[in-house]
Amino acid sequence: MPRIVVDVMPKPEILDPQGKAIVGALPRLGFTAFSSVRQGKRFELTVDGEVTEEILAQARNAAETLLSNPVIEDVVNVEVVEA
Amino acid sequence: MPRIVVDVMPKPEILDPQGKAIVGALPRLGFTAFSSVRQGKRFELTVDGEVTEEILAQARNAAETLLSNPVIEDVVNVEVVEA
Amino acid sequence: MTETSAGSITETKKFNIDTVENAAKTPDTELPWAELGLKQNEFDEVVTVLGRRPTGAELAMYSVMWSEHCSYKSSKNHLRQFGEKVTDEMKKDMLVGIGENAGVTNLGDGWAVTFKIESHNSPSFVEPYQGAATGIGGIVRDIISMGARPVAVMDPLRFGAIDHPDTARVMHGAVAGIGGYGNSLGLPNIGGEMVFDSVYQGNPLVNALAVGVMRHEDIRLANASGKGNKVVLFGARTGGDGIGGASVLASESFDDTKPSKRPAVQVGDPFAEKVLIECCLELFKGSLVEGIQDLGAAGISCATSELASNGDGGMEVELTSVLLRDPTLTPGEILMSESQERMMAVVTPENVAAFEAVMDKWAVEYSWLGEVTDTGRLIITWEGEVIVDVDPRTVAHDGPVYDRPYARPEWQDAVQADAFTGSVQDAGRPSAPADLAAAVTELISSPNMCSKSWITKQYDRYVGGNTAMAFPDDAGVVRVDEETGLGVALATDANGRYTYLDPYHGAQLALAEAYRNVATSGAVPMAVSDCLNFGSPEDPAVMWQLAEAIRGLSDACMVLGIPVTGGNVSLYNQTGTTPIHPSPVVAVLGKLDDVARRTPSGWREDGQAIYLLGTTAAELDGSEWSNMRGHLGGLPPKVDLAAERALGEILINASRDGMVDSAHDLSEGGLAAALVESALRYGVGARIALQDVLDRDGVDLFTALFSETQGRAVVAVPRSEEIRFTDMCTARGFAHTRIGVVDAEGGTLEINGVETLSLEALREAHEATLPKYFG
Amino acid sequence: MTELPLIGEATAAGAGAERSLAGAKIGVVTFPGTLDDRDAVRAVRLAGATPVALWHADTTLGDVDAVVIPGGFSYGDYLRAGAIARFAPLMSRIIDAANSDAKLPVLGICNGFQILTESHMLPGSMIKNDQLKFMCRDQLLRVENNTTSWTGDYAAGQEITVPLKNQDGQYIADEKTLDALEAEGRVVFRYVGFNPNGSRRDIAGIANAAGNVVGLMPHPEHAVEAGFGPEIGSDTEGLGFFTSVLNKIVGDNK
Ligand SMILES: Nc1ncnc2c1ncn2[C@@H]1O[C@H](COP(=O)(O)OP(=O)(O)O)[C@@H](O)[C@H]1O
Ligand SMILES: [Mg+2]
Repeated sequence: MPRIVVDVMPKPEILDPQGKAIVGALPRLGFTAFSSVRQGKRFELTVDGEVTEEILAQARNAAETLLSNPVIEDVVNVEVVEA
Repeated sequence: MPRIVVDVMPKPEILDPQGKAIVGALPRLGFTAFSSVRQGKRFELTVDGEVTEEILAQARNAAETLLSNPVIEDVVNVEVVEA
Repeated sequence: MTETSAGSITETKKFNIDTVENAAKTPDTELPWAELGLKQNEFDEVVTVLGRRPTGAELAMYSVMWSEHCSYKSSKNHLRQFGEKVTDEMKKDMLVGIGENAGVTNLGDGWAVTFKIESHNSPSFVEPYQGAATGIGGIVRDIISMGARPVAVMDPLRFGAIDHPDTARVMHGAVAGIGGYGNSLGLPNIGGEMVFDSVYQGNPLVNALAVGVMRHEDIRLANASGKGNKVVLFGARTGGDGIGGASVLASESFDDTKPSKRPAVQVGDPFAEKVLIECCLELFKGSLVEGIQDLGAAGISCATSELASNGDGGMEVELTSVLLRDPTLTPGEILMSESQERMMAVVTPENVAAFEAVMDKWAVEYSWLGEVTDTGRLIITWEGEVIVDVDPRTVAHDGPVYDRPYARPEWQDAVQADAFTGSVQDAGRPSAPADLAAAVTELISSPNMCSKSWITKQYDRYVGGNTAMAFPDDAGVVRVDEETGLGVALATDANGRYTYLDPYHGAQLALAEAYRNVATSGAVPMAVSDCLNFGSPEDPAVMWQLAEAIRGLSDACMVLGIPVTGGNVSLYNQTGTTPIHPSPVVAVLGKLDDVARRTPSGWREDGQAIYLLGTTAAELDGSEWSNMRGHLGGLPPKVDLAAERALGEILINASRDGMVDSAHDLSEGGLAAALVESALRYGVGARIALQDVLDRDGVDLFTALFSETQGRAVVAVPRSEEIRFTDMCTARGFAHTRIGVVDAEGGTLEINGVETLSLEALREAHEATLPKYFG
Repeated sequence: MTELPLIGEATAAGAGAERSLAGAKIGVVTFPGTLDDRDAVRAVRLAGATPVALWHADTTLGDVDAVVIPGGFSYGDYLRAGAIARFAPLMSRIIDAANSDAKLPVLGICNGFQILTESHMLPGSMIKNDQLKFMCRDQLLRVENNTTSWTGDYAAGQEITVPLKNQDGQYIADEKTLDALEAEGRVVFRYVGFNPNGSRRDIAGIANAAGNVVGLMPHPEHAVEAGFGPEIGSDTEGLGFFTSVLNKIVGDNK
């Protein structure tokens, strides 16, 4: 079944405490290559049947209204993935 | 600066309480096209300079050890994104 | 130095730096003072004070520090009364009074307690979770900066109508935010308030209180003394938080690139704050800081100018040393930023290494900004060039003060003349037993009187192991000393409807209730903190409400003999031209020599005698009953502070001498609410007969149950103590009536003249309301 | 006069404690973000043992006879509860000592339990409570196994009330693991009457095969002192965890 992936990230100017905690932990484990980390969310919406334009529009709309908080987050990606 | 994106999703057989709550809320907002939703995490790791094979290997390694818990989660994607 | 973020920010930035030298040479440069919120007269004052035009950075500092929020320019003239109407007796236990980050009260045995209440109203409307979370974060930093270990928080809340579509958003977010932040700090939540009223629809009130304890020798003040001592900024990095409007600092814009976006809201990092708490306590323990100040509103502007002006009067700071989260910040923006989880301290050169060791242990980032001087000037440089050169007092203390016009609004008379009794809404007042039973059930399931456990179960009440009482008792009680059982009790109260009907007495009623709540727990009231939530001070009617409330509160504090030790004013709480009800939230702190003696609010022992203390008048105006019927008019219940004091003494003595096993004061919802709450507390009912009360006070059963006459409480007295207890009341001339007995068997609340109420049904009704609306 | 102890600063055993018991040293670990370490220290002290503060960055365990990993939000719980704490230097020592022949008793409470699962010392994992909210309540538990290092003072099947407070408390594991846990008697505590977070098979706590490592979501250290514990039932029913391990230590040393 096809899925629509929605990626949501904290806005760049907004503090991301989670990313901050991770970037602090990485070097302690020997992962020294990364200068910053930000943690966002990935949603996978399953569609029964074909992904029409209308359904994709629904997904975009849901991404902006329910799946993200526009005050602090950006929807960075909405795309269809075949299973 | 280039970033490495790491996507982590709850294992398919694991109940996802957040996804469940979302799939319950969607139809109330008129989004009726989706039969299930799962919520995972998206990490963006920033690299100062070029993403070498070694750095990508570090990212894969970090994804498996720190960024995900293999008991409940799968790393579904590790890829380089140019800014 | 610990680098938790490797972001390289060392690259020299190319701003059009507006130096003091440049300002002197270019007196006619246009400055965006109006966009920054200054009035013409205020800007002129800045120019007079400096003897030249301000630099961009100076303008940033003055504009934030002279804002209503930081300068109290509209309320200062009235707030003075809190400092003036105090007796020596009231000052006896006050170790630190108004003017510092929070007041400090002596508890004896070398212990001291500090507490303060603050608002985070408008951020909590924009983004409820983060707004409420950072509200907790901010008030906790005030407590740390006094040298105390924070030990508990409270959260008085006021939201719009319970059934309005937007209320759920605010409710879910704010409660989760308070819990998310407070729980992560390991601070038990020991109380608060929840009121729904459509006047708060566009302007919810999210107030937060924190309390901390310390040994006397650990008290720290916000001052920078000792020439040559080092100034350090530590905690989170500085980002563009809270400076939305500051991008108008055109004179500072980038040469080459545009500044990145500034955050619309601040995001809290409770983990960073928890680490900051432990790290500060370790600094205090090692006596490693001379002075310390939290960073809240007005950020570095506030911290540097307050530290400097409270100390030897001088400081020099290099602003490029500030660690940044966003490298595009201009100097003015850095000065104004309200990024959370930061502190500033003054450290002697000898202690620098030890200070750094504590920072490294807790992996807290820090940077040395400069040092204390004796020049009386606050000098801030950017790569060595002077961009600020001011007398810090002019920034921190000598802001504008306004005597804003105020006047009793014309509508006040009409509102006060519109009594509930006999009004349209009063039609069909219940009197039959079945109707009275239904009325009681309706009352205790109404939005304001229903159980708040939907909220409180999202808060950790156990962490720390010192919580002796919390929800749903009248006051929160925390143990301070494990060996002696010494502890403190706290309650916060406000009644916007009473205050709307009569601001002077309404504010006094808030104090009286908080005082009564604390005494009911068995604690001796000692100190007051207040958060004055009002509309726009530029509206003479609102200004009158504010002036009257402050006058009422300060007068009442004199009579009750407890001083105001600190607080906060939140103005402009209105939607369009419609202000919220005036809402002075009053917190009272009391002391218990041994928290084992605290009095809970519920019945437990079968056969104990139940007494009603105080007399009942027909006072339904502004009551929950009239509110349920959609009426607001008339005059609030009478204030009798002497009676409150007498009642308090009875409750405190009774607790100390073991004469009562439970006590619950009467407030919103009157006797009906108090009886149901006393029964539901432990699921133990009672048989009640009110005939003696009706005969003595000349009221009917409905009035006896629903009137909100003040100065009353219900207590349960063990049989063996009855004579001693009634003798005490008689000796003090305080009205007391035996109204029934505790019934641990029946599972019901029986009130003569009211159809029997099953506790199960009452609980169901009481607890169903919030889940019904909020899931 | 008592000084306000810093987090993790352990005070010596109460004066009334028996000498042999007070000789037992129980370590209490503090990570950045740990919250209930002072409570755990108090519980150890009230049980009669000597609490020893352990710091996450320490590289030795000293001579402690048992270790408690208390609750809180280590590293803010930002990535996953316990995910970052598990990599602390001290955790490697704890893992080694627990798996050594000496079988050091280790108790993980709430965040401590999450750290134990993230470290794979205990199977399964915790996800968000099914109602997605932080929940604080007095919780009834059944002690299913009283043969572990931490439950010897309870009767098998005994029901106790201790506070529960968490956001990520839903215990999950695959069916095979759950069946194995049941078969081996390693389900140590089960929720009774009400499952507060949706945990599989009402599991509140589990043990490793040897029974020296125990983890649970509810908080026994908040039920050790009259007047400060749960309101329903007795308020000191958590003290048994700490007296159990003490008796075990003293018994082993005889
Ligand atoms: N309503 C009030 N009642 C008494 N004191 C007040 C009130 N409002 C403000 N204060 C006092 O004025 C001082 C400055 O207040 P504020 O700016 O809120 O402190 P901070 O800068 O620590 O946030 C504090 O000592 C505070 O306690
Ligand atoms: Mg302050």
